[in-house]
Amino acid sequence: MAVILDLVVQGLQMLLVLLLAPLLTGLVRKVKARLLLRSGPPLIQPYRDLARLMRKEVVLADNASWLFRVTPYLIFAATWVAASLVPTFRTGLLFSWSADLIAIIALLGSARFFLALAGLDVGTSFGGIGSSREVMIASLAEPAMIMIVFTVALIAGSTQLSTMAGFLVSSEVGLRVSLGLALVALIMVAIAENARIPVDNPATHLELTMVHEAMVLEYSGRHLALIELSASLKLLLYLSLIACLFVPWGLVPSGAAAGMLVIGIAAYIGKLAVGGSLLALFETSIAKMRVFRVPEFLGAALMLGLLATLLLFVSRSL
Amino acid sequence: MTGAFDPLTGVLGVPVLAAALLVALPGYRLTATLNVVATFLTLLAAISLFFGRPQPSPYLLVDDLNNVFIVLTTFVGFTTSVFSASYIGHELEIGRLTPRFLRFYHAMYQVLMFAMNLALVANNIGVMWVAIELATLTTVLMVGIYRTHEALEAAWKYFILGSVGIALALFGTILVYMAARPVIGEGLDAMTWSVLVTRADAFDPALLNVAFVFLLLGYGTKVGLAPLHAWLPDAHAEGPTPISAVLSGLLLNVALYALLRFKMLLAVNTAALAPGPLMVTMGLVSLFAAFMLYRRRDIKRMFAYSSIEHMGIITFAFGMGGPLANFAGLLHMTMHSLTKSAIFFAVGHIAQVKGTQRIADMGGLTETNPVLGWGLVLGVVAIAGLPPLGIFMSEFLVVTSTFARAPWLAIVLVFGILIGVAALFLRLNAIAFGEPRGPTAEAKASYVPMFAHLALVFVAGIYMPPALVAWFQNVAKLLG
Amino acid sequence: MRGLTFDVAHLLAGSLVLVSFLELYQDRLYALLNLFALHALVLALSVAWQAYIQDAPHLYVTAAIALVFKAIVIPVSLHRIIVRLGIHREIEKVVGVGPAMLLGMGLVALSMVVMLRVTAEADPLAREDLAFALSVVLLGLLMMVTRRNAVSQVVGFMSLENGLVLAATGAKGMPLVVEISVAFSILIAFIVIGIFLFRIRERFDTVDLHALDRFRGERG
Amino acid sequence: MVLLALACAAVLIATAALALLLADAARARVLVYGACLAVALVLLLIALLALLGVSRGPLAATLPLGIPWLGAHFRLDALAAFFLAVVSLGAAAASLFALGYGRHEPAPRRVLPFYPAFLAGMTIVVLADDAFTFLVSWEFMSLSSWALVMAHHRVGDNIRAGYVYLIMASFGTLALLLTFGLLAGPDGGYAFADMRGGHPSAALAASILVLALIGAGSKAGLVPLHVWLPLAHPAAPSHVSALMSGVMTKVAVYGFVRIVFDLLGTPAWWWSMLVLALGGVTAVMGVLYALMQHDLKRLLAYHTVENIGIIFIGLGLALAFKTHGMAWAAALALTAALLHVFNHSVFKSLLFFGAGAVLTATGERDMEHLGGLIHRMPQTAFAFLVGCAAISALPPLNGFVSEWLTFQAILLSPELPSWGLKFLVPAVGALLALSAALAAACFVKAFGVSFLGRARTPAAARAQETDRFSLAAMFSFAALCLIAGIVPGVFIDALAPVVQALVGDRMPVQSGVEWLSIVPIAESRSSYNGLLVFVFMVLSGALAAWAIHRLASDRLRRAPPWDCGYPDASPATEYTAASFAQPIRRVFGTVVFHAREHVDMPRPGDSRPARITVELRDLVWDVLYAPIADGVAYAADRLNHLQFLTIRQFLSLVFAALVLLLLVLAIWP
Repeated sequence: MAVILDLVVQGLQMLLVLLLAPLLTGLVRKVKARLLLRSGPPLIQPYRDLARLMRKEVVLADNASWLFRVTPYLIFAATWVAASLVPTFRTGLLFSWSADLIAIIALLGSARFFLALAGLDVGTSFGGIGSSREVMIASLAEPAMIMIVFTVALIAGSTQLSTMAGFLVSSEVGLRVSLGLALVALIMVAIAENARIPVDNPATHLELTMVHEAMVLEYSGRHLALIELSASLKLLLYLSLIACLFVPWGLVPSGAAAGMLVIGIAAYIGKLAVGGSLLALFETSIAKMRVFRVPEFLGAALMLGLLATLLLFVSRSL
Repeated sequence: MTGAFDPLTGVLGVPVLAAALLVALPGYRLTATLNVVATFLTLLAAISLFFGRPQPSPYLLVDDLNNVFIVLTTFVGFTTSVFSASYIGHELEIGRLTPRFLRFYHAMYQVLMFAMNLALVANNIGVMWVAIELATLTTVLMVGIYRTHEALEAAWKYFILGSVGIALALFGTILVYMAARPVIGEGLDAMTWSVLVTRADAFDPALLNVAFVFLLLGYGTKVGLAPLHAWLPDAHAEGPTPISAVLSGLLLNVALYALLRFKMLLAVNTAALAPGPLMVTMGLVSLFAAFMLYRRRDIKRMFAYSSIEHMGIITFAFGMGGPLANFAGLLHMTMHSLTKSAIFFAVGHIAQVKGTQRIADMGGLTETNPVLGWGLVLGVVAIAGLPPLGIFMSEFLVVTSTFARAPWLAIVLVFGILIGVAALFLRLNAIAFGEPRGPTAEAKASYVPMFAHLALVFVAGIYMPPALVAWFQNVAKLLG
Repeated sequence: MRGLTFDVAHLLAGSLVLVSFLELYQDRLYALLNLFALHALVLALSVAWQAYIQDAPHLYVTAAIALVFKAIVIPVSLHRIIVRLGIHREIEKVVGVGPAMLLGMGLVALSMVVMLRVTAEADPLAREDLAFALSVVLLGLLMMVTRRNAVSQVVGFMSLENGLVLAATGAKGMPLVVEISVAFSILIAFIVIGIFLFRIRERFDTVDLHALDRFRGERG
Repeated sequence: MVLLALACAAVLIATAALALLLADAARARVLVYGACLAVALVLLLIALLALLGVSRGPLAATLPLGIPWLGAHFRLDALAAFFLAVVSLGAAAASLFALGYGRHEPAPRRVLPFYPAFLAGMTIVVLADDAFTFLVSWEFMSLSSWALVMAHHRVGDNIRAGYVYLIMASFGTLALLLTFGLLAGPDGGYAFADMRGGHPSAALAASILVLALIGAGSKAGLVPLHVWLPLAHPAAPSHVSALMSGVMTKVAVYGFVRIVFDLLGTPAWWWSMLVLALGGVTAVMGVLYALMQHDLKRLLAYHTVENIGIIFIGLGLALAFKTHGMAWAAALALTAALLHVFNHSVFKSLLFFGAGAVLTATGERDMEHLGGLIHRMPQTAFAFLVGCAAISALPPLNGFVSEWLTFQAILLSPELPSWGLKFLVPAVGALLALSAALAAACFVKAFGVSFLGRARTPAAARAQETDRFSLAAMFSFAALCLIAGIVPGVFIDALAPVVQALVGDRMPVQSGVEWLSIVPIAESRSSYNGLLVFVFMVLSGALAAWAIHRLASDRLRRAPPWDCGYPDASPATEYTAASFAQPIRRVFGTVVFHAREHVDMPRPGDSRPARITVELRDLVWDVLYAPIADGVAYAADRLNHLQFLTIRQFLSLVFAALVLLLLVLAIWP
């Protein structure tokens, strides 16, 4: 019985993230538009776009290889699996132990790996620009992320997201400098990873500034739809990661009554809404930086993460 | 006595007879064959020593120490004569040697064999001294045999330095006698090994010290220890290659053997100064002949310097003393003479194929003459002390046993070895690999001697016959 | 008697050292050769004396060799060479007389120190003899080192060898002394012949060893 | 058992001798490599049996060889068995690959005899149980691989590669010689059994550890002793490169583990910091070097350096935990290191096979001349891709597992009492993460530039798929990458006896855990399940594909690439390896390599092409090796004058020596 419930919950979560992701993207766009005093597209616009793209035929470059066609599905699968393993509204998901936080990050890493390859596949110069910049960003973002994981994991004594959330929600944590540092670092990394301003501009097609968009330049139709969807999933994932690590309140502990789940879901959606709006606010209030400023930005994140960890080691020993 | 008298007469008599014959007989083929046969007979006689040793007579002695060296000497002498047969043939063709000199050459070769064997079996320090002087003079004549300016110069240099060495060694010998006389009494006994060793503990230590200093320098000149080595490279480079092989492979050993004999005396006499430090110092100094390898342009001269380096290692080992190091030293002597002579065989053929000794004019040998080239590579690998060949075992024992006792010495030693290895392979790459240079005619020669030596070295690196081990360990004890 | 024998032996040995010093000082070839002849003469005397006091007749042979071969044959032939090579001028030295002398003094002192460490029960005669012999050897070597000219180097070598013979004969009852002295005479003969050879085949215009060292392998 | 293994080695040597005789014969290739394959498989079986502890017969033997009074000792304990398994697995695959690859060998005489000898050397090293046998086989291994490096001695600067390799190898061997000298003591207890008995003092243990680090590290390629590796590994024929990179470096690791964890007692804790720091530096430096390379095989060689760094990080952690008596944590770290040893041997061999296939198909090692190979050689491309993903530590492949375990071990380090480690370990963790991310970047470059895009040269355009033997070798290892990635528990349990023997504890048994997931310490702390992740990804990907193709469209049209509207047919406009690495070079290279870019931009109207040249400097070489070389050269020049003195000057040398010695006597007490 319990197993059945767990299965249901796990399924629910997978469905939930999949459905919420485009909405979040839509929300961010809407809020940005409003902040710029435009009416902006409706919230469900992303769904429409996806549907349209799905129905369109794929226009494939002549020399695109099988890798180019497989990649969208790979990326989608990896991102979706990752997203569905992050506790969103309930800890202790059935399969949460099949991959801890490090593994989740690695999953996103493999998604990026293949996307970067796809960018090189057609052999156009823009694809090259995109992937080379992407890997440069990733080469700094990933260590920063690992450092953040260290910090939180050392506090929670685990890299298991459910355990972490469970520990962090408990009162014994208290306020810690390293947690603050980790939060700032995590936000910076999240911005970089999701190709948001100031690191990258999801809306632009101005060649010299774009990173992510340049990689997927050659994609069209359902492939493009999958990539867009995975991008929204990734954004969602990072928001819910921040939520479950730093604002874990409202997370329903495992084995709670089914009724509680509604509250949990509501709380989760609320967090997403707030997070999305904050992101929009941030994006409208800052200008995009040059590509070669990005390393400094991420280097700062890395340093913050390392600092947080070291502080932790020291405070642990005192 | 009489029953066991035969082997020694063989070892000493055959060369004398052969020399007499060779002076008389004309004709290249005949003399060369006779030379081979004579050395072979000597070898047989020497081998028979393994089975029956004669009682020590006042003049002659065979014991664990020299038994091995006698066989080694006669063996290398035999293989070298085989090599020399083909080598000299080529020299005749290109007219570097006239038949007259050839006759002289073969006779001298036998005299040299006789002298070295005599030096080894002598039970009397005076006789030993005479024998070594004789060996020196013969080699001087053979080094100069090409009559070129360089050859004569090398011979002259060898001659002068050698004579001084001989003089010093003689003084040392006299001093030993002086030290022995009060104990043993006047006369022959005071110069006889088997007696000296037993009574050496009562000798006057101060006299022994002075004696050892002179002997170290005197015979050390023959060994080629730096800074007494000057004659060695040129003598190797300018003489006929068989002589270079015999010099490096045997004569250096014989001189060192003499040195060891005297070291035994000091080892017995506790009051005398420990010869160790002196030998260790000279060994290390010679070891850095390795630096001289880098700038060599002449292939034979290069390997001559490598001989100096190895003599340094051996002297170092004996200087360190102790069962392990002494064993290693003895092993290293044997292995080095086999390997180095093999290398000189290869070098001789190479020089004949390429028509020069300049390293710059050789190259890609493993392409053009695979057998010769790989033979040289194997030889250099062996001489560089890389396993699984024999020299590695001795170097292993020396370094490990030293490092536990005197770390810094061992580290210096290791660096010396490394520098030598680096230099050797720097040159080897130029000779054996890369684009072929120079004439590439196939050498018409028998590679049997070379590969016979290398095979022995290879086997010894993996398996050593217990009898040999027993002898070496026995001697190692005596050496203290 | 004992005292007398000792004194005479001592005198002769000492005078040998003295002659070596004279050689070291002398830098004219002719004079040098004459000095060497004297050196050999003194040696012969001292050997003969040893033969007498040790009543070892075979030593007379050695003395005879020294007298005939070293004191007469060699100097004469070297004279010939010098004449033929036309090098009877001054012989340039590496170090001046003064320093050479000082060095020689130092060497004699050194050999004394070394030898007197020998415990006394080795009979004093032998000790003294050895000390002198050692200094003669060292002086001879010093001479070889400080002269450039082949002939004077040969002289140096021969006086070195005289020192050896002195030591050998001083060693009471040492066997093979004769043989050894013979062997050495052969050695010297070789050297002299060598000089002859180099002269005869017109390869070196002078016996100055610089000429021999023109190549020294691999130069150029 | 061990005798059987030795017999196999003997067979290998016999094969070498045979190959010497008939290397020119037509079938020699098949004969030699076939024999090697068979023997390697037998060895693998032996190793596995011994490792799983179900072996028959004695596990130790002594032959009357080597040092006479000592004999040659051999022993097949768990550690030896594990490394023997690694060696023989790599050997088997390489031989299989070579069955096809060897056909393109221009000089079989220079390869066939040495290849089996090389295998025999590595086999005997792991079996050896006394110092002499160990060193002999160790150097024999180096020597035979040197001969293989010199196989194509007329190509490029292979001679220099071989030279540097040999010198560094001798250097390492001499360092190990000193190590054993210390371990054995003055009376020469050369058998490992005797060494285990002795308990060296702290200072002695420290120097032993440092010497072992130098000796084994120089063979494994630890920075700064790595210089020979990227020269020598690419120079050899590709199947040998695979062995050298994938297996021989592991033998070096074996040497280090054997000496430090087995023979040496427990050194003072701070020496683990040295190992850790070196490991971290090596990992990052290695991958940065690799990113700057355009030569495919050299890039792979530099990645070996990186992975060696990762392994030594694990070993350093294990040492740190062990010295603090935290056996359970040490077990985790050591398991991680050993698992990475296995994983790296698998995917690095796979990658070198791929590089070899490309080399034979196109004759090119320079990535700038490749491109588009995925169309011409799809199977090779696929296998190579798997290898790239595995070495980039992407789940669900095997590379990720070992790095994940290492991270878990790092997360245990706050328990360490000593301060130095508290500060060092997180930094090392950051370095590890950095190297992992950079590795991914580097292999995007490697695969993307050489296999994707459009062919940059006719050679690349004409490439043909490689032969079936090579493909078999590659695909079997690709499969192994996946299996080791999704069921790591099996491998961890197999390693348990080794770890137990070395640090006295083991990781929890994994076979019991449900769903085949791995739990290093406790379920609540961390767990990973490659199988489930794999299944999930396959399912969701398939689901998406099915749903879209069913419910939406599956139409597809080929067209020229869009490329923002101005497509250019010329492959010259493709991103090159250099341009791909440029951002990272700007970020790291300016510091690490003093990277300088010189742009030569012609004036307007000038038809001359613009040029950008990048100048990199290898600081390790400049700082460490160049001075030594100069010093030796200087000394050689100075001393060389001794050759040219006059006879009189030589005489004065003798004279001086004599006087000196007499003076010594005079002042002798």
